[in-house]
Amino acid sequence: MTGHVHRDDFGARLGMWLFLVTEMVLFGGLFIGYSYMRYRYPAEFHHGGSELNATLGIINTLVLLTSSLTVVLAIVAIQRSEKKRAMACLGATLILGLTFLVIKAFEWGAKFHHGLYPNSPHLATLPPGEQVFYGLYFTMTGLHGVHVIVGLAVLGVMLWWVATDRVRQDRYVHLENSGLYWHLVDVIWIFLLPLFYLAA
Amino acid sequence: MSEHAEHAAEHPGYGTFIRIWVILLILTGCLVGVSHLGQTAAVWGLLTLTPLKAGLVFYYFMHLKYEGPLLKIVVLVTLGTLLIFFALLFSDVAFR
Amino acid sequence: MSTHAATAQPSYLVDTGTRKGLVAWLTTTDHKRIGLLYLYSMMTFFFVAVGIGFVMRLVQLTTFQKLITAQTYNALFTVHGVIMIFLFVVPGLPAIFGNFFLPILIGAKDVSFPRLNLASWYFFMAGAILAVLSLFTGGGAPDTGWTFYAPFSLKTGTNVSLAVFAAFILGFSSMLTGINFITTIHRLRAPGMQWFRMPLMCWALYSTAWIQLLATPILAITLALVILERFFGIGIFDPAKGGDPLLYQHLFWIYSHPAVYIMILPAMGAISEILPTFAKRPIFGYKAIAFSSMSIAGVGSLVWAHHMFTSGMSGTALMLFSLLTMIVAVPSAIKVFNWVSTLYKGSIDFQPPLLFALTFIFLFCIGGLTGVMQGALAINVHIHDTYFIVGHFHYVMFGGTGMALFAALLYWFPKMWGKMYSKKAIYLSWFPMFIGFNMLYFGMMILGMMGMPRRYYVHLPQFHTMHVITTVGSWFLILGLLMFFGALLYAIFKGEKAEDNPWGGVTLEWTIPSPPPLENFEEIPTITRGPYHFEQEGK
Amino acid sequence: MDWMNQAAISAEKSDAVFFYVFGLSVVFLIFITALMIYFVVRYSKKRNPVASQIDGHVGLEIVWTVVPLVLFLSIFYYGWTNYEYMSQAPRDAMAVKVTARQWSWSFEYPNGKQSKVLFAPLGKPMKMEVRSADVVHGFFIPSFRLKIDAMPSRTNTTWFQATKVGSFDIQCTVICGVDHSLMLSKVIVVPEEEFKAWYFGGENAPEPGKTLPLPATPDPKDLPRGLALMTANSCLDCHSVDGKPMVGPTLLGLYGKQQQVLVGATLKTMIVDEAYLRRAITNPMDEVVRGYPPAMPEASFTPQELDEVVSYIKTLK
Ligand code: HEA
Ligand code: HEA
Ligand code: HEC
Ligand code: CUA
Ligand SMILES: [Cu+2]
Repeated sequence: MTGHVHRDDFGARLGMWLFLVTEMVLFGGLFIGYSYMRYRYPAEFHHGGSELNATLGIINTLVLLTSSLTVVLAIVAIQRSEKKRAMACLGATLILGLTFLVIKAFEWGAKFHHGLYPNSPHLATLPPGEQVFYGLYFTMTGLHGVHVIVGLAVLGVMLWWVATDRVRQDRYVHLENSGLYWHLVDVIWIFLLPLFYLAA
Repeated sequence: MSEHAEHAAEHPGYGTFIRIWVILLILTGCLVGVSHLGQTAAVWGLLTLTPLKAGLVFYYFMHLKYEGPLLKIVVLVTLGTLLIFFALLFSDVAFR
Repeated sequence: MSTHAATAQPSYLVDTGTRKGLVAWLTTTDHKRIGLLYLYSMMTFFFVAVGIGFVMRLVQLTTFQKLITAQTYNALFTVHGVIMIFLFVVPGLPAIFGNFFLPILIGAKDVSFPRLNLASWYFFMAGAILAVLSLFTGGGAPDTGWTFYAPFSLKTGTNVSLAVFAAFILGFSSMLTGINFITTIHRLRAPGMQWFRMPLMCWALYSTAWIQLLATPILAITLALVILERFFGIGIFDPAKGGDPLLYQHLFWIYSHPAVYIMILPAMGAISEILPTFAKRPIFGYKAIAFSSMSIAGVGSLVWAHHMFTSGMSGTALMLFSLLTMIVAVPSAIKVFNWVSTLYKGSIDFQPPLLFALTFIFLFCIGGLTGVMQGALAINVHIHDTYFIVGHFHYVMFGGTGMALFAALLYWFPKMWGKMYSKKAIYLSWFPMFIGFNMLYFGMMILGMMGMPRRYYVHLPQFHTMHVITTVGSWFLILGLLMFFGALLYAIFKGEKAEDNPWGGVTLEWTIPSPPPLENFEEIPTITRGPYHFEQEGK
Repeated sequence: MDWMNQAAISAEKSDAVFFYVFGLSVVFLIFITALMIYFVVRYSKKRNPVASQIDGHVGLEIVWTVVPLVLFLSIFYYGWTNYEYMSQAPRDAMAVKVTARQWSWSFEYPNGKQSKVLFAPLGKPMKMEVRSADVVHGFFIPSFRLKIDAMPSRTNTTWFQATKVGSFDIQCTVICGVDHSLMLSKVIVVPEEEFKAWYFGGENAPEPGKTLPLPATPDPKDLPRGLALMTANSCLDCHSVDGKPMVGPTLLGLYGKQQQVLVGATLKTMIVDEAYLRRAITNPMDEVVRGYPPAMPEASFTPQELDEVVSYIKTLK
């Protein structure tokens, strides 16, 4: 692009926040749907929640919270021009994110193993409320999982940019924006934990 | 940019964020604990502790604390809108 | 005044970079060129949908023996609705005139994120192409109506999934545009351009952009759920699995009602630009209009369930939503009265854009007033899902947004292409258009009162006379339309050269050459007063 | 039939609100339009070369905020109260179960009687308990200004009290598939005694409404035997004998025609002869006409009846 456009870091952050607005509303729609259904089927949701593996959910919460911390520390490091440390922090985030996905995969795998997946014959025998519970569970954790994958890809690029000095002390708004995205993914999980895993 | 300079002046350090992280972990512990105390406690825990955690992430990790009013308003407007959607939807569901 | 800038820089229509011709257009990040890209692509889709509208009218000429099968008819109105809504009126004014004029009106060189802007157009095109593909692949064109009500949309064998996915992508395009506009207005206003010195079009676009951000994601998630439901049977809307079709309707309308304000607000903004220019005086009650845009955006998000009055919602919800519907009509009323008062004691220069702006006010009032009828519960139970609704929304969408789009096109045409059209031809096209319009859509409202349901392939004999009248009306309308676009197309190629400021406007776009140069302003202007400040003539 | 026919109390309630809003609307529309035209003429460039630079007038703006607000609220209130009346069935109303399915209506009365058209006594409240067996439909009686959606897995209710004897259309208002526009029925309003005679009259009681001056269902005895059989077996719910498209192919001109049918998954072209017709009626799923759903139920005709039906279809040229 033409070089005349001066840099507007605040504008970039504002744009990112506006994008996050759309993400919040996107998940907000699902949360509204969740409350609607939970209101209709309190007992079934209670029972469905007790079938989920709360321990895995809690561990994953800790993993994501920690990964959020490492991102924000990476930004501090960049602000102080500590490149090595920033890269270490970002690397840690990537590993934690992957850990989250692996745990998630085990969890879903176990459900599939028990014949619990959308459209499964076993699911069809459950009471309607529980079918809805699992429908929402797979949709919401699945969509969240997609966001984690996207976030990891973006942070991977950031790691590369830090290594090649495209992100540096006087120019780190990209890293900051990617961090914002990652934190939002974390916040969504903060809500998913009590809604599904601790629902019982 | 001038705003950037102001912003840079008050960059918080590592310590702040680690402290927030510890608080978040503790809150998660509380949430799990509370959820074992029965249905009402669990719901109240959900309604209070979860927004508190989310708020901390927004306020510190996402640097809202250090931004001007505009971004704060943006977030509040969004949450407000969602809340209103929710309330109006329940004017149907809850009175059926 | 007209010559000093013109020599300095070539117009945006001339390729200046290394890329030439079509490639230069398809990779451009110039907001003006992107505006034109939207205009041309939208025109194309739009005429397809108009053609479909025409065929639908022909079908209603006969009672039984028909040209096409019932299945085809159902596909036709669905495609007509989807194209008109998602490819035409929702992106319409913001994508075309918002892109072209927003930066100019606030004294900026471009929008905040020019590349994102181009990406939005590609999203738009991708969505459009998918929508077209959905007609010919899978089980054939969707037959659910543009509302995709579950569980019918989950069960039908037609290609609902792809059509819905197309709408999903189009939603993204719309959100990205919204993000861009908000950031631009916050960050790139010229020095001295305070909030209350912005032209009203900017206020309209600003409030529209907020609706786009806060409502569109709900549509995205709803449509995503429909797709998941069709492929994986997750059961949230499917009553057989414990889901609830009413939840679908709620979620759908949470977006789709605000979407009607996405359609009308920029139209109202354009009208608020046009009236002062031709009345040669400031708009009456600037702040009231600006605030009413914002309050339409706000309250407009709270009335969605008036589309569901007969669906069996709770009595409380019925009452609440009917009440809120009435309240949202107030800011529209304020605008109408302010516009009319803007003519008072002006010095009115009657030109084609003004004619279309006044036509807008008239038709929008009819559309709005019938909207209020629909909002009253006792009337709604009769006219819901009848041709009355069809009449209402054509009045607001075509008579409102469509006419405003025409007015805006006529108003800014000389600026965009640097050419002037034949005013006589435009006046001439107005008559068949106006007469045809009212015959067609007022006829539909009478049909609705008589009890003719919408989306009907065959109709009962008692409705036949009115159906014939409306069909004839559609012929007049289309005749007028062809004349109108014929005149404009002719002008683009063969028109006389236009002056920089043919109407004597005072907002910033009239201070730069026609067509504008690549970066709009040689020097970013400094603003010292409100937008509609006319010099006292003859002083 | 006059279309503003008010045939129930609910119609009067709805129309009252309508005329109130309509009146207001006409007044405002004329006022605004007249004002626009007057200003354009009076303050044209010729008549008024110098514009007055007026920015606004707070007092006026308050007036045209408050006046419409008050009027709108009155519309809301009137519409709501009348609706409350229209939607709250009195206790003594007779509850009829209305079932919508693709693409027909059926009605079941408290004593278990069933019908395809809705019979209603004059001047007595009738409560409709509307439900759907498949997708969303809309239960609409224009002459009563009454509408309620038929939703799967829930029951919606509405009620009416007819004020006129006669036959009134029922239409489906929510798009529900190909034959949405043919999902029609009727309400037949008769004097109470006539209704009672049918309602309490056991299985063979004559259907009410015969006395009405309307094209009521013709007496089977007057029909060709084949047609009468087809009517009785509800073939005509899905097939027309006059070329009108419905769920199934029309039977007009069928005999002797070339028809493309799907046998299993293979497409074959066949000439419609007698054997074809017999197969199509006795084993409808074996050969499915192209472009139609495999939706036809098997009929239970005696061989003799089948002959009658087939020979009747052959006469439909
Ligand atoms: C551009 C789009 C647009 C706009 C601006 C509007 C504007 C309004 N609409 Fe409309 N509407 C649609 C597009 C739009 N609508 C569409 C597409 C549908 C059908 C969707 C589908 O089912 O497919 C629909 C359907 C629809 C319904 C549902 C009908 C049904 O299915 O049962 C309702 C019900 O309340 C409604 C109401 C209103 C109201 C109250 C307004 C108000 O905002 C109007 C306000 C304006 C005025 C009131 C006029 C000016 C005021 C005055 C002159 C003041 C003086 C007047 C008085 C004091 C009376 N609309
Ligand atoms: C803006 C939206 C829009 C427009 C312009 C139109 C235009 C037309 N519509 Fe529209 N119509 C809808 C939106 C629109 N429609 C929607 C949303 C539905 C509901 C679908 C559903 O039920 O799911 C519907 C349904 C609908 C039905 C009801 C079908 C049914 O229920 O059975 C019918 C019936 O005849 C009809 C007819 C027509 C006709 C004859 C035209 C036109 O042919 C009339 C002529 C109009 C024009 C010729 C052009 C107007 C020009 C402009 C607005 C600007 C162009 C400028 C540029 C591109 C720069 N339409
Ligand atoms: C539920 C709707 C339905 C009913 C009731 C019904 N049919 Fe059909 N009929 C269909 C459909 C759909 C087809 C086309 C698909 C097929 O061939 O199975 C069809 C096909 C036919 C055909 C072949 C038509 C052709 O074009 O080749 C004949 C003959 C026929 N039906 C006769 C009857 C008779 C006689 C009855 C009454 C006993 C009857 N149908 C009842 C739905 C119905
Ligand atoms: Cu049933 Cu439309
Ligand atoms: Cu609406």
